[in-house]
Amino acid sequence: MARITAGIATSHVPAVGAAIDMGRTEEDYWKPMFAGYEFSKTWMKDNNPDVAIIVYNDHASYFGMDIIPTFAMGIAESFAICDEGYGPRPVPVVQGAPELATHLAASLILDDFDMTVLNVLEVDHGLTVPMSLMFGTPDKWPTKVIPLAVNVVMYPQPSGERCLALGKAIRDAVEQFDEDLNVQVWGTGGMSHQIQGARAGLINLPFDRKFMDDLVNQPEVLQYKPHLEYMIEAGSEGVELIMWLVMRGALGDHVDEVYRFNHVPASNTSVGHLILTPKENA
Amino acid sequence: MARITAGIATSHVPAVGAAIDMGRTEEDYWKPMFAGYEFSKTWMKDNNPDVAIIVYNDHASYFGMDIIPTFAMGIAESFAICDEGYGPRPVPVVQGAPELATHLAASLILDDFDMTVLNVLEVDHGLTVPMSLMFGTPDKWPTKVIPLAVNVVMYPQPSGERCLALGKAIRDAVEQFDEDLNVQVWGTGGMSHQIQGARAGLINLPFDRKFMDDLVNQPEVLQYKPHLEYMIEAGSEGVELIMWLVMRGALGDHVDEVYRFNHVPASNTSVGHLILTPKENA
Amino acid sequence: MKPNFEQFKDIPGTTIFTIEKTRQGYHLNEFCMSLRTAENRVRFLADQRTYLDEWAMTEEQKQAVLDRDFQKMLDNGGNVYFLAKLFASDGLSYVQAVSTMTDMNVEEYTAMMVAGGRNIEGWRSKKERGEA
Amino acid sequence: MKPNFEQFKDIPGTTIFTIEKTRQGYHLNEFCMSLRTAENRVRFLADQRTYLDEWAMTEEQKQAVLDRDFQKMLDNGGNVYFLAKLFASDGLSYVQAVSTMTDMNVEEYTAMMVAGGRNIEGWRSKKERGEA
Ligand SMILES: [Fe+3]
Ligand SMILES: [Fe+3]
Repeated sequence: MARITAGIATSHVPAVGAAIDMGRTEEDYWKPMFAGYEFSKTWMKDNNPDVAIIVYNDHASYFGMDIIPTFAMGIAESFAICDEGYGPRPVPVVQGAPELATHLAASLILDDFDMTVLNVLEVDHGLTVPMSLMFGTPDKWPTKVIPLAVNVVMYPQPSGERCLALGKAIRDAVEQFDEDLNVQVWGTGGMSHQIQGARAGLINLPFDRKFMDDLVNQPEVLQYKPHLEYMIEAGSEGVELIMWLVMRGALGDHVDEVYRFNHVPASNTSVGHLILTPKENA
Repeated sequence: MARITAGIATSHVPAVGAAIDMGRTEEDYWKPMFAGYEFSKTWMKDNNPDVAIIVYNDHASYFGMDIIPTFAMGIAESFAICDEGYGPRPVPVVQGAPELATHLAASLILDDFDMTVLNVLEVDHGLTVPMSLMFGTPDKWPTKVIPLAVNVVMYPQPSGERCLALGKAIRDAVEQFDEDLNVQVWGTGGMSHQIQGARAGLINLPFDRKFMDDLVNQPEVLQYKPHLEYMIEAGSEGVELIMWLVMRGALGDHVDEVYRFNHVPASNTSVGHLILTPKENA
Repeated sequence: MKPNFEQFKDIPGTTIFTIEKTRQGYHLNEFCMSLRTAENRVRFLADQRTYLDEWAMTEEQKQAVLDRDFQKMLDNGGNVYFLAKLFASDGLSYVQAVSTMTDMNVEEYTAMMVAGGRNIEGWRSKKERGEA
Repeated sequence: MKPNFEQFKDIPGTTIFTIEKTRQGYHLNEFCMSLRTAENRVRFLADQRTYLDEWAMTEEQKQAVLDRDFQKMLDNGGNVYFLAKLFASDGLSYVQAVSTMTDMNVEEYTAMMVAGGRNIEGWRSKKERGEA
């Protein structure tokens, strides 16, 4: 049977993608941030999953105004890279995992998650920047991907409870898949940032650190944090952190913290990163 | 406050729309079927709602293969008529109810229904044929409409429990809307029919009648009927009946049966129709 | 809950359109969707082969379209609501197209429907019918 | 649960993009989405007014685009992820564009970020700031 072997959390700042694509990772501004992912790239080489379920949000790159799904899952063979206005990032096409994805989407609908099923999807920096951070710049991505797009841009976003519950349902569904696969779940976005209005540039490192602590140790408390609190304390775009709850829900009650990294700033954003593994026999 | 004053259930056979559009309603084949809706047209004149929430399914007319939402709600000002291959039906454009619709979609997401929000939607026979049956052929539809599209075409469809629960949440949300509006909920599709394969033409009138009885009197039992049972007993397309459960959930525990009509056939389909009102003080 | 794609296989003369079939039938169904505009219907009917070759369909899917073999289209991932755009382009009604998938001609099929439709007795299970 | 569109109004210098704003900002944001292709970016930059007149935007929305007044675009239903397609067309980074909505220039804004970002103290509530 398939099993979830790890959860990854990471910010998905577009400027980080641009820094990689333009070869600026050694510049003074960027070097400390990329240094924080060196451990992770090595760890990933030793723990490369067959499939990564990447929970992310589209930033008006594929979905526009016409149709706004709360939860959408990509079940296609592959996913092209969006042009977000700068031309598409020069990264490999993302390979899908149609068999696990159809099983997963179907399982979730049967568990009363009202999924939107995508036979076509182009993915933006929300999904590709985490891949670049964890895999570097290979010619071909070393893992297959199931994109899970969450609406975090438009209020109302799905509740914290709903996101944690979705993660738990993903865990159950993966364990019911007959093929023997090593599956990771990635939660992307955050941490504190605000990229609009007179309050732009807001960073709240104490909030970010407490969020990481709670995510590791007591996610059941975190699920009741009102979205208004994220918006006030972590900036209007900080509400992206609810996507980390989906990842956490997929890991079971107790986890080991393999790695943690924090850095301010990347562009307008506080960068946070965790590698978690489900605790054995828990 | 807004309130739900009635529920309408009716089949939405495309040939019925064609018969209306081509002026064939007086032909021997069609006359008895249309006669069954005479009561309803008169009743609607006396009970015209400000807004009808029409639960229907798209038949590969607007949504294709690319994106398949489980539950999608149209919040636009108006909805154009699909070309389903014969040219668009010559009926008026459907007027939306953006204020109630945004309130409703937002409420449902806050209640952990993972809605897809539609700022653009074209509607097909699933929505327009019920309107023609209830309103005849006016120059302008006499009510505003909130389309609620349910995936019933692709397995897995949402469960019966989920559909009934969605109806209940719609009821709660409508009652929390501040404007004083008369709102109906329509459940469309069904009854028994199969339009593909060697078993095409299947009709099961005893099933249809029992379904109507249960829908009126004990919907809480009906919600556990497996979709497989609909497919076997009511034909592969009979599973559309789960949309009637959404309507029923929106009416509260007890209802009065104002009207019932049954007719076989319309094209490949068993036609069923109910008008229900919430029981006072129940 | 684990999806059960096998549960439908005992229903006689019936193809249930599953999420798995959206992968198999993707290009066939998208071709059908393209016939929702009058321009495309005209262009398709004027030169069917050329139009079909614009789609990444299998040869079997294309041949089934050319033959208007709706059962074969179902077998290859088609769904009847998509296929409806094809038979609508031909000016056929649902009854005319649907009846071709049965062992009746359209007159016999229509007569069956007027007489109350296909009786479910004997049509619940392949096993029951000795087909499985 | 009744949606609460008022709850965000006390956050200073912040516009929360709600489902209601998807109605108000529809055409403005769709215009921005159109800039996801190089052809459209070239065409827009060559003659901005003509390109904008192809969209059913309000005059205020069009003028805000011409002025690159991102705050005014937000006030008129714009969302920053849509607006990003506009400032990307101009070759601006997020920091360059975002800083224009603050009372700092880009150097000051960048310096603030490098120093740890905008401190939340004093930025939690309009009431607290005496703005409401
Ligand atoms: Fe993001
Ligand atoms: Fe239907």
